[in-house]
Amino acid sequence: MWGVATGPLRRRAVAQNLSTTLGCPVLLLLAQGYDRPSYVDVALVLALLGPIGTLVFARLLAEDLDEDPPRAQALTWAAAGFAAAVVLAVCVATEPGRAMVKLLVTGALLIGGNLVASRALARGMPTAEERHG
Amino acid sequence: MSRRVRLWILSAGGTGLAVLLVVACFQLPGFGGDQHPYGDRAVRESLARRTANTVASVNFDQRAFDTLGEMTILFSAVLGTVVLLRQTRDEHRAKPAPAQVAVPVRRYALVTLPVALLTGLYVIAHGQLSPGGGFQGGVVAATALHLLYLGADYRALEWIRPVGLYEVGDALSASAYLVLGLAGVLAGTAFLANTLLSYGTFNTLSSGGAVPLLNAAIGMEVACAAVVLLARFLDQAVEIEESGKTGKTGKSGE
Amino acid sequence: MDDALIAVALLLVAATATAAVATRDPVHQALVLSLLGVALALLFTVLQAPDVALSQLAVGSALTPLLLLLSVRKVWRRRQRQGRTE
Amino acid sequence: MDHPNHLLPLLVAVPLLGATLLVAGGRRLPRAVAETAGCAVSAATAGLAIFLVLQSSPPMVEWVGDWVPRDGVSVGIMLIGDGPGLGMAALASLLTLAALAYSWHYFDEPPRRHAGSFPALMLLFQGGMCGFAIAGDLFNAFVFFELMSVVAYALTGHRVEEARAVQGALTFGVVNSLGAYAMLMGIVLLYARTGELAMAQIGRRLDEGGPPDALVLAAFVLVLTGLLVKAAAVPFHFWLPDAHAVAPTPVCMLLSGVMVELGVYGTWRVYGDVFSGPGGIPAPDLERALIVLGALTAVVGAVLCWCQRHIKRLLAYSTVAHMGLFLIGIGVLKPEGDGGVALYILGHAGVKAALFACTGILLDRYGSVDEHALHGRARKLRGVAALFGAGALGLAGLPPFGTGLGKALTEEAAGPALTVLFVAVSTVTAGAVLRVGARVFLGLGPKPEEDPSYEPYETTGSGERPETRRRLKRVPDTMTAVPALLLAAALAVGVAPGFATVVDHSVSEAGSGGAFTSPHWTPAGVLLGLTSTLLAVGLAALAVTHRKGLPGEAWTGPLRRLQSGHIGDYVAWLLAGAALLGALALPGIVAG
Amino acid sequence: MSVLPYLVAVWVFLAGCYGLATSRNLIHAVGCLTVCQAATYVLLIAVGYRDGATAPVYSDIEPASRPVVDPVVQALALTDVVVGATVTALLLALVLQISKRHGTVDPDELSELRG
Repeated sequence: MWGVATGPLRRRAVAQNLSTTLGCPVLLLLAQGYDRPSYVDVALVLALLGPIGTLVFARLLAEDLDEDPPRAQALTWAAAGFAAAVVLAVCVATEPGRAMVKLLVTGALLIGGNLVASRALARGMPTAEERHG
Repeated sequence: MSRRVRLWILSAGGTGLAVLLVVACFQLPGFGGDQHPYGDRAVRESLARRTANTVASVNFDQRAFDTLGEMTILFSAVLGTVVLLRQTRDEHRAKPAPAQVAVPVRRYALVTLPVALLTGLYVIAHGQLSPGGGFQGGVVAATALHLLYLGADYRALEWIRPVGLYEVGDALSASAYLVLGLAGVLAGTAFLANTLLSYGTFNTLSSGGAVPLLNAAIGMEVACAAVVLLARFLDQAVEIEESGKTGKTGKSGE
Repeated sequence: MDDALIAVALLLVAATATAAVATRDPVHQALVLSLLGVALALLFTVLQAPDVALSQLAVGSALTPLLLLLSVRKVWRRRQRQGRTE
Repeated sequence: MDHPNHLLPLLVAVPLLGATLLVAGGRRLPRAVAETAGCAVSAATAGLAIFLVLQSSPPMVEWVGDWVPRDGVSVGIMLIGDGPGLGMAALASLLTLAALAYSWHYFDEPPRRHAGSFPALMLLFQGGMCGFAIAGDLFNAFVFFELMSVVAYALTGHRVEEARAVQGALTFGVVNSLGAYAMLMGIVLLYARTGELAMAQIGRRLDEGGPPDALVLAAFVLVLTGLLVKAAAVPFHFWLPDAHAVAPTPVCMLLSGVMVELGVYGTWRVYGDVFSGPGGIPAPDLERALIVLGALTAVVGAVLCWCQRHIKRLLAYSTVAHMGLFLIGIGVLKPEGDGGVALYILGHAGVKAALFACTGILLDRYGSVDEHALHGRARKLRGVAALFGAGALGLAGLPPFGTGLGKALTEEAAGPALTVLFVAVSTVTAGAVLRVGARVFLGLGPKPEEDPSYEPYETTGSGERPETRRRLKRVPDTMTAVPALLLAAALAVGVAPGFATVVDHSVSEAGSGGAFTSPHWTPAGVLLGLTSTLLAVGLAALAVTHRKGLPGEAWTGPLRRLQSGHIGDYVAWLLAGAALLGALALPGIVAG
Repeated sequence: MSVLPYLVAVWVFLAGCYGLATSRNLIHAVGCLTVCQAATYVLLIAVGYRDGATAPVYSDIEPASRPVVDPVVQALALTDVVVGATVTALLLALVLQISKRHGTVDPDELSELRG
């Protein structure tokens, strides 16, 4: 929250991306804590739309991000790791079946989306070779 | 009037209202209290009509007239935006340059698009069972469509969603909701009455009489409305240029 | 345990809302508003309202920021072109 | 039909269905077919509304979705089909029909594929107003309140090429949305305390809950803030002149004719059903709050109306002034007062819509609504001049007009002190309109010279582009027939024998159920009407002949500077108004 | 604790109004309007909460097995969230047109409607 409110633009964008990456596992833990499997739908939609939100920022703020591309690889990987750990923990807790499939889909979406979004933020929208060329 | 006078009036009005509201908050029944008569009645009625998700039952069965009003607000807001953002005579459409997008992002967009559409439809279909419903599912489906704009470029998006079709879709699904309501009157019972169809068995896809139908109508209406809304905003931001200005349209082609 | 969770979620929402009001630049405000959406979704889930959390997520995470940023782009491009033509 | 109350929801469903089908089909329909379809659906709804009004002697109650209450409680939504509610719905439908007829082939070419968008928006507006008029459920009233507002923002900003139109629409939008959110907070407070959403049940639960406390006061202030923003009471009225100066004329007819009156109607119904019992706000408090706000609104409206050059803003301020009079009429809490206000609203709607129609003709014929620029140029339009003059006299409350009868009844109920205010305000507003009529149509008096030094701070009416594609050489007959019909209707309200008694009877039956007085033309009423008209004519003559502006130009300067067109000011004033409302209604609660 | 949610709702509402009144950019003002809206949702849901209760959705639990929260407020808030977004879009459309016609989005510089 502090990262989004203050500091240069690139730090805010990374903080926004982190907020969705951390929010989804919290929702999963809540679903497990309240013993309500139907709350996983909320986590699924967040896993789906979070990275899309970050892509929106990356896409439309491409120019501003080009000047000083965000360098937050360590933080992103740590968040992705934490999310993976939570998803695995919750999977272990639930018995296999439809719920497990939904959980795996959520986890895959979340981690994939998070990595792609952070790369989009870091490298900006133009394709990689143009950046080096 | 000057900023200082405005700040004075603002602080005076604000503090007066704040005092009133804070005192009222202390008079409110305690947070988490046990006294919810309307809520308990609503749960009883929804279970009687075998709708698993009580919120959907309240939305589409008990207080369906409110949802009719909210749907009409949505419909008129989108119609208003279409009218307000129309292309006036002194503007012309400039074709946006195709944008290049990083390969991983493009792959991610193309993979996530079907999943997102599927999730949207799932949320609409299971509206009267698990958390979700027409409103949420519609927005998710509409956002999924715009992944193409984020993944690819604007022309790809325009190719797969002809705006005119969605405007007609928006209007038709709104009238579908109204016709479902009128069916109640024609059949002799009241407007938006849910007594025509059987309530089916509990916790199945077809339970709850007219609730799934109204849910589907709202879902389609919200999806089309969101697509039309974003289409209008994208047109303004990407395509429509001031013909009056001489400056070139800048490098930021999308 | 529930009360503590609710209190934390409430304070998070209050702080994010104040931050959203305090940031004057629309671009930064769009970022904070998307965070406010996630915070509200958390609060609604803690208050046992998954439907509302779902709709807040659907609207607040992708739709509103996209609209805000498109408006900023349209307004910003006009001023940038005006700046260049004068 | 043995039980017509099942038709109540149709009052809302028919225009909405018409609007959706118009938009769906609007892409292929030629423009004429779209507009005829719009008029047809609007006429059908008006017919349905009038049919239901005639059935409303014992007030009908309809539970949507057949959720009839069991042992006194129900889950569904309640719609009330009584005299005032259905009367307002019928008035809204008739005015929408008149506006649609007036705007026949009126606008320049609509966007290629959206021929049906303007009639559809008008039908949605009508549906929203009818829904609000018959809503018996507080949250349902809020939903239709917001529907009315959203459609009004889109319609006000319809001419996007005009720089003023978009600014006026945004100001209107932001202020009304904030008022709507305040109202929603008030409804939530009431729901938390009583656990009910239907107005009658909330009132009953509040009465069971013992004397009123801070929560009831806060809910009262919040809900009334939303309604008074719509009714343009003083601290909340700033959006109205900005919105009226820019909206297309048919929209102005609707905004001034009936939408603002629905705010007053909402106030009357919410107080009558929810806050009038022992558990609600004590009567003296409400009287003090409404009469103080009403008097302030009337005075500010009248004074600012007098100093305007822009004819549409002048008429807008006269609407604000009349809103003040209506609030006073309701504030006296007497059945005759309510009956008088109902008649006054009906008469005022017809007269004000006709005046706006004539202003629209001026705008399209001469491309300006500035009193000084139009000086003596409209001599050729004999018919329009007669309509404008009749409208101005009607505004003053000349006896045969409905406004005269309504004003007389309300003055009778309001007592001597307020009667002086009534006469003064209607004199000033009617005088201003007569002055404009004299200068524009008859070219009387010297041509007011331009003194650029004086008012850098004023929106003049010049430089407005006509709404039709090019200036109208010949005024189409639809644009003259509609105001004539509206004035005839206003005349009928005053003259038709049984009409006034039926209206008064249904109002007092639905409202506080007081004694049924038979309203008729009392000699005192006629006298008051004549005096205000003569005073108005005198004031206009004085203004036209007198060269240098009018006495009192100096001290209205700061008052006019308040109307700054800046959104931040209006929001600040809205909060200040809410606090003022709370302070006015406080003494009873503290003492009670 | 029993009054904290209501106080937070009031605080967010007043903060949104403060931001709206003192804003120098119309897009920022519309953002503050959405903050005011969020306050109404917080109050709406807080009023319907019941201690130790769960969501009134019976897809995964037995009916009447656990106390449930008030579904009516959730239904009211649910529709309001989506509708609020579209109304914000309408106001943003107006802001776009203002920036096109006035050349600026700073309310102090808008000088058309005065007097």
